[in-house]
Amino acid sequence: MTNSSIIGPYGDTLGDGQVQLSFTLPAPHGPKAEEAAKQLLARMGFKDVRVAVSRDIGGGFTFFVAYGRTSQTVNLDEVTVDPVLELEALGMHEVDDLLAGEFERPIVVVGACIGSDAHTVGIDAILNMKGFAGDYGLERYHMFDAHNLGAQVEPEELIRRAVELDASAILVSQVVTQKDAHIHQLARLVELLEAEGLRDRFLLIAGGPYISNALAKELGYDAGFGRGAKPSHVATWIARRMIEEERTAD
Amino acid sequence: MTNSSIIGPYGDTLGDGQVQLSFTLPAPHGPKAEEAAKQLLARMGFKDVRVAVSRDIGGGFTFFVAYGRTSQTVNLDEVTVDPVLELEALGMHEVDDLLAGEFERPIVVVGACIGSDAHTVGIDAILNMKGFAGDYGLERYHMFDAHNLGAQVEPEELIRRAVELDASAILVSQVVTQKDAHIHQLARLVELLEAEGLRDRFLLIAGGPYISNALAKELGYDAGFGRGAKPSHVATWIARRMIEEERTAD
Amino acid sequence: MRQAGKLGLNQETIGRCRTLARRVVDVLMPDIRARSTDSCERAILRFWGVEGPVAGSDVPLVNAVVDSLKREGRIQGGVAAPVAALMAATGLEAGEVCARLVAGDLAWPASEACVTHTVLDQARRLTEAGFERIRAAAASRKDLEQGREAPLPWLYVIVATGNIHEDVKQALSAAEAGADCIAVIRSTAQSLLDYVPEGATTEGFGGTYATGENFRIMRAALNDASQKLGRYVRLVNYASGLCMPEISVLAARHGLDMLLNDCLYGIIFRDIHRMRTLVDQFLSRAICASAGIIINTGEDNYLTTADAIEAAHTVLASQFINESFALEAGMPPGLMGLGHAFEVDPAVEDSLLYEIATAQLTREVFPDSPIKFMPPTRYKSGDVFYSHVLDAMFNLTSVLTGQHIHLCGMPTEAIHTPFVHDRFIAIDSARHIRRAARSLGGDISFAPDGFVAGRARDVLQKAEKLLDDIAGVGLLKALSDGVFAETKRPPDGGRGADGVFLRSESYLDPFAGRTARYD
Amino acid sequence: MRQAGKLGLNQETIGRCRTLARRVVDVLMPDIRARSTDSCERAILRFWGVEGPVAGSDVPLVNAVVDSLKREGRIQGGVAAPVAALMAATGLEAGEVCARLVAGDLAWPASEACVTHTVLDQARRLTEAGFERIRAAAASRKDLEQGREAPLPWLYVIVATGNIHEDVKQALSAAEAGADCIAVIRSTAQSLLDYVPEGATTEGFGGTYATGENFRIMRAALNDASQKLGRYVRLVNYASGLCMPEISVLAARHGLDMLLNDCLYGIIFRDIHRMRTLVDQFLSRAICASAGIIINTGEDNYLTTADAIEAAHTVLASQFINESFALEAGMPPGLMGLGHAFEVDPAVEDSLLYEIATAQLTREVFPDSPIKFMPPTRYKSGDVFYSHVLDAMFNLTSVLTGQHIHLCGMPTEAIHTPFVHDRFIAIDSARHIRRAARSLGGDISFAPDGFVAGRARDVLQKAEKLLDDIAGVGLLKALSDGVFAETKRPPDGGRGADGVFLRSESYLDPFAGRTARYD
Ligand code: B12
Ligand code: B12
Ligand SMILES: Cc1ncc(COP(=O)(O)O)c(C=O)c1O
Ligand SMILES: Cc1ncc(COP(=O)(O)O)c(C=O)c1O
Repeated sequence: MTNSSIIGPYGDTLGDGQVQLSFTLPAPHGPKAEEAAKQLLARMGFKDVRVAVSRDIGGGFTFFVAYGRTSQTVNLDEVTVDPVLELEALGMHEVDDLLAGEFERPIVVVGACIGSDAHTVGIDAILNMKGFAGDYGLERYHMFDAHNLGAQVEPEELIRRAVELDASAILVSQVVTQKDAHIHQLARLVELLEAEGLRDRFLLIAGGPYISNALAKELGYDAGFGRGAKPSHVATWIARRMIEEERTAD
Repeated sequence: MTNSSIIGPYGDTLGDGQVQLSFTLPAPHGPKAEEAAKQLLARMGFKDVRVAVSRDIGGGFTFFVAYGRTSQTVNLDEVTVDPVLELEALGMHEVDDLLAGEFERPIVVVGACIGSDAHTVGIDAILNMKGFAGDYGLERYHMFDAHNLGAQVEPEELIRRAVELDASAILVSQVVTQKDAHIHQLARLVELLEAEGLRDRFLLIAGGPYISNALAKELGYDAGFGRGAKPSHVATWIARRMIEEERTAD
Repeated sequence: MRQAGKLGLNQETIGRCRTLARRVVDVLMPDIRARSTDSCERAILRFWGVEGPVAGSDVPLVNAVVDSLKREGRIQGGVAAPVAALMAATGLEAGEVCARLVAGDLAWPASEACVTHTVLDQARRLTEAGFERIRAAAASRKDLEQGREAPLPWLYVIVATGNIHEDVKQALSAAEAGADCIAVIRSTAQSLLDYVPEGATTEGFGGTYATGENFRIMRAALNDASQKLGRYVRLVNYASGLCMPEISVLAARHGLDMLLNDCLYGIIFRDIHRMRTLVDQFLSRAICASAGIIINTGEDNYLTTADAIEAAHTVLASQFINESFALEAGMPPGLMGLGHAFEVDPAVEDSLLYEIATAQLTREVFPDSPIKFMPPTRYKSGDVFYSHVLDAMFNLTSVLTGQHIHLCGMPTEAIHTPFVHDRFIAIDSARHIRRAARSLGGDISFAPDGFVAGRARDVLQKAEKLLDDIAGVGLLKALSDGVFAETKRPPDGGRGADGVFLRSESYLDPFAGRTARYD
Repeated sequence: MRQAGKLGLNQETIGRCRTLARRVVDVLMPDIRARSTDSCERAILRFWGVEGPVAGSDVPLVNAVVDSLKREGRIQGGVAAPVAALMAATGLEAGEVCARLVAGDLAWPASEACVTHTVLDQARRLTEAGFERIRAAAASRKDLEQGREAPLPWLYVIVATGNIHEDVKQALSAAEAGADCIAVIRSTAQSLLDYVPEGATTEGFGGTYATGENFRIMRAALNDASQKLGRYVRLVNYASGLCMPEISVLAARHGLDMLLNDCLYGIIFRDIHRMRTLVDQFLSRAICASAGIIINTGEDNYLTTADAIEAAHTVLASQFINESFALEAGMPPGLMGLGHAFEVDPAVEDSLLYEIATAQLTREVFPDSPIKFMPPTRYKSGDVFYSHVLDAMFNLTSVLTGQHIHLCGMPTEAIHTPFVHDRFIAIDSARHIRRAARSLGGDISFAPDGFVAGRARDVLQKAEKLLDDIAGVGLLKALSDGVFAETKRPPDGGRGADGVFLRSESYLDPFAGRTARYD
């Protein structure tokens, strides 16, 4: 490595590319499985492969812990960060002031865990008074009127309530990702909104530990917030976007 | 996967290719480092990359735990196991009988940890009475006359003793592998033996947790034994090889 | 499992808690006994041997039959009497009667035809046969366990691939690795389905559907494993949600050993109608009691939303209530896997002492119950190394305090449902610590005025106070005030409300006289 | 660090062990005092300020000077007198005198010229100045620590990249992550070098060379870190092998806080000549004592080859001997980091109780010493998850029993010298457990006739017996019988034998009268 912005994994010497891996092969424990693991690691592109252990985990499976060197690198200077992540969060009062300067009534937002998902802690963290990690939730903002519908709300029901409350933004949480459950359920909401011609009426925001802005956009949302998201961050994003839209509408 | 002998990593569904990784990047903790980690994982060929955590480990480094899917597979039917590993170990008495049938005197073997290495437990496990994991060491065999020179023996000294004792086999242990210490020291012994024209006089065997038969052969040894090697296994190999050589010599 | 008290607990306080919990339950029992639910009715049919879907559809036959009776407006009389009457009249099997009813080949008999001695006899015989089937399944489980008893604490792991066939592979790996109990986690939202799906299923999310066939497949696999390993491996599922009694029947029939089953969980966590859950839990537990199925209560879940230090007493109070409801349904303490959890924020100084205190407290307050101890979940991190150590502290606490059912925490708890090696890593660690600390609990005592003993006393006192409050206002009011899990459930509403009904005077209860409070 | 006894140990047995250990040491002291070694002589020169290599070479000046005197056949008189004489005669600095001696620009003075009052005065002044430098370094360490005291147990990690510049990066990461002590592990076989390499080094195997310059570089980095973090970070190296006294001098000068230093380790593990080690350790400890450097003894190593259950008493016996030798060199108990380890085979039932017993025993037998507790190494596996849990049990034992210097075990112990995140993972876990179990030790007691107390008594009794045996036959005979680490060291032979010599009558000991047994 000549340029210090070009980086790769670091074990104990710059440029050593050391990576730890673990995985299971559906093969009975023994020298053959171990050899297979080594070949597999080589095919994944690792050099100086060391299988630190292979363990018989029963059921005809073998578990491996291995180390290898990768020669892959990234140029930090060329890495661009998602704009949502780069957005600097304002404080609660600042957001309120910003919105109060532009709107007469509080912004109505409706949130829920949709479909089969019952993990409300995340959406509660964003919407409820108490908030998350010392950062107050949207309910506490003067300029938000937040409605949290809770767990396992059907998309139809969520849309019905959003229309009824004349909401500006819909916030949905999806935590379970197994077999892409989140993708299915998030996509379904967009389809329904589009089918009813309501998609443009709302800012549509997704959140959850494995939601990224990129994924959310791909699915037709306006934004996505992931692991560790803070209410003030979400509030800032909504405020900025609402004001922007208000102004372009003018 | 159509053929069940073609296997890849298994998380919870056949063919899912799930692998756990962890590594450190020399980049300060933050969204940029996390994005760099994702890109790096993608370059390593992983799909559906999930960075489960990124942690600030101080000193300007960030540690990642990540999951991804590999599409690499191996065909178990095509995996061949190292012949040394496949060799079936005989019991102590069988080895003794085998050797007694062919040779009049016990086979003299000399062992040591060479160079800077002071990890004697491995070579002791192979040579000393007590042995390893219930498998007796070569000292206990009637048909071996085993000399264990211990730790940090200079290669010159080892060769001198091997000649003096008229040994048939030299066994060397190398445990420390950092900065390829083992490679340097193992190579040096071969060079010295060759320089003195003595290489063909001995069976030359290397051992240690990161020694494989393949590596040992590459370095000019006759065989290599790795992690978990048992004395009876080594004894069987030596016996078979001695007899083979004896017979071809005839 | 009984240990000499190490906390110097006041036995009178414990006694008062029991009395208060009984008062809470006693007040509700008349309302519960006066009612039945759709699922109870379907459970009766299942108990009598009705199974499978309506021909050519996915709808379970029992649902179709009960719905048909509801359409007739006659559900208040219960399904037992008319079906028994038809059987007596036609000489057909229960299943066949139901199939014909649904197909329209048979009509519901007149009300009068349902209150004859013949009908009563028929019902009695069917119920007896149902008990016989359950007892047979229980006996064969006992036989298999004989000489293959697992050590304590039982190591319990979940499989959750969504596909019963993958689940089997993972279960076998786990059993070989040392798991003593395998729980097949259900697909998200199965608890909100008002029917039990049919057949072998491969399409769940975050879990696999609980179906009779899936139960059978997994039990067969574990029977083989138990034999092969010389260690009896228990099978666990969920009698929770809208079909508690039905799942209990299916589980009893297929030789399951444990069921997650709580008197309040559905209300608090799934917004199920309160009376629906209370009536359902009663029948489901009566069935579990006769099948020797251990129930696992869900108080651990409180601490995934409420703070484990602040709310520890709510767990204990709820355990007393769960205990009392279970006794009411005829369940002996030996079948009550009362749940609690290791969920104190590890950022708190002395978090381990808090955990030891409540674990030891639970152990001492319910000395005859197979306590179920749940691992940390909410403070797990994506850093699998960190999470694995948190589980190690849990493992140690469990062994130290003599827990019985030990749910192994997963290093990947904060990431995904377990991969096959996550489970192995977890079991490996639990076994390691079970072996390493085997006699530690017996070797140490806690300072009488120390942290652990003081904390335990404090939690017990607070629980008594809470039970006193609940007994004062009544459980239903307490639930609408949000005493548990910081969740408020208003008096009306909730899912499955339309599936609860008052029994009419002619209601035939085939279990009448078969359940009595356990004392 | 003093705790009330929890094991009910017999204080008289402990007292007898001390008496026996003192007897073992007393017998050897006349032989030790009658001798010096090449390294002691070089250490004197270093103490007087001689440093650096011979111009245009890698050879340390002090080696060249001592070798020159040996070639003259005058080493028995010691290097102090002739060098002081030349200084007095020429008015040059010690370093300059040495450089010229080696260059051949100065000749060794006649023996008579070495026993004058001027020479004695010169030597006294040089020694005084040497102590001054050491005291200044110690004082500035104390200043830096003031208000930045690290919590107990101190978390101690190794860095071992082989390259001092990489080591610095890793050390800074570790310090930020919470390490309280950073040990720079030495390259394999440095202990067998009969000189201390010079300069900053980047080419070690499994460790980095201990050199004055490397010490300086790392101490400077840690000083910055201590300031930045508000927590004093200690620096550790090794005064072990063939250059114990010299490294002690370098360490004292460069403000190191701890040194691995053992009275027997070199003999047992490096096959170093017995008298060489015994003489060297004495001077090295005298220097450490005046510099306030904590030593770490190496009994933990015994258990990497001998069985931790069978051989626990050998560790304790050896600690008494190390203690006695250290007292002899003027070292207070507060500087004695007596070593022990967590090495019981985890396959053994109740392995954790064995560990707790010996850890608590060590703590109680040496209440005023900063006990150094070493993590599991030999039963580590390539399965980093398994190994990480083994370390968690170690971490818990350490906190529970009030250890002082806590060497963090690495999940990758069985694989490689630590990667930067291995160290992080280890520190993270140790901090987690230190916080979680903070008050556990104070809250529990052990059953007087239980496993832990019984095991501790047993080990103590066996140690007394062993000390009695050693006192009977003498330490040197005992070593050749292989009492420690199952390693036999024959009476003669061993490395560095030609570097020990009897002091002649005219030997000038610049430290004479400056060391006295600590009582
Ligand atoms: C608490 C919990 C529960 C509780 C939920 C209680 C409740 N009222 O929410 C209970 C016990 C009921 C539960 C049950 C189940 N759970 Co659960 N549960 C968890 C647990 C321990 C913590 C989740 C949590 O509260 N995190 C804290 C919050 C604050 O974080 P968060 O959700 O990521 O939210 C943040 C961001 O993502 C973001 N965010 C989230 N949503 C939104 C929405 C918007 C609009 C925005 C802007 C931002 C945003 O902001 C939040 C603050 O930063 C996790 C494991 C873990 N430690 O992560 C498993 C976990 C999430 N559960 C899991 C599963 C599978 C289940 C079950 C399906 C298991 C079963 N089959 O029975 C059930 C059923 C639940 C269902 N139907 O959905 C899995 C999911 C696996 C996967 N990746 O698919 C996990 C990861 C555990 C595991 N490893 O198996 N669970
Ligand atoms: C015990 C031990 C020590 C003891 C050694 C005591 C002794 N008399 O041997 C002591 C405490 C002295 C020690 C010191 C050091 N050690 Co050390 N030590 C270990 C430890 C804990 C166990 C090694 C062991 O005994 N294994 C058991 C034996 C039976 O296994 P084995 O060696 O693999 O042998 C088997 C096979 O490999 C094979 N085999 C081995 N040799 C041979 C030879 C032949 C001919 C054949 C056929 C087969 C064979 O058969 C054996 C039986 O199956 C390991 C960590 C670990 N848990 O693995 C670290 C470890 C090996 N040590 C290490 C290091 C760096 C050191 C030091 C250099 C540290 C330092 N700078 O101070 C020092 C210096 C030692 C030196 N100069 O070599 C590193 C090596 C890192 C690397 N991969 O490069 C390890 C991995 C620890 C670590 N993670 O940092 N160590
Ligand atoms: C009693 C009980 N029932 C059910 C569940 C599972 O939730 P679900 O309602 O999604 O089946 C739990 C959670 O662990 C539980 O404790
Ligand atoms: C006292 C002591 N010295 C030295 C060492 C290190 O060995 P080496 O002799 O290779 O420096 C150790 C090992 O941990 C030790 O305990």
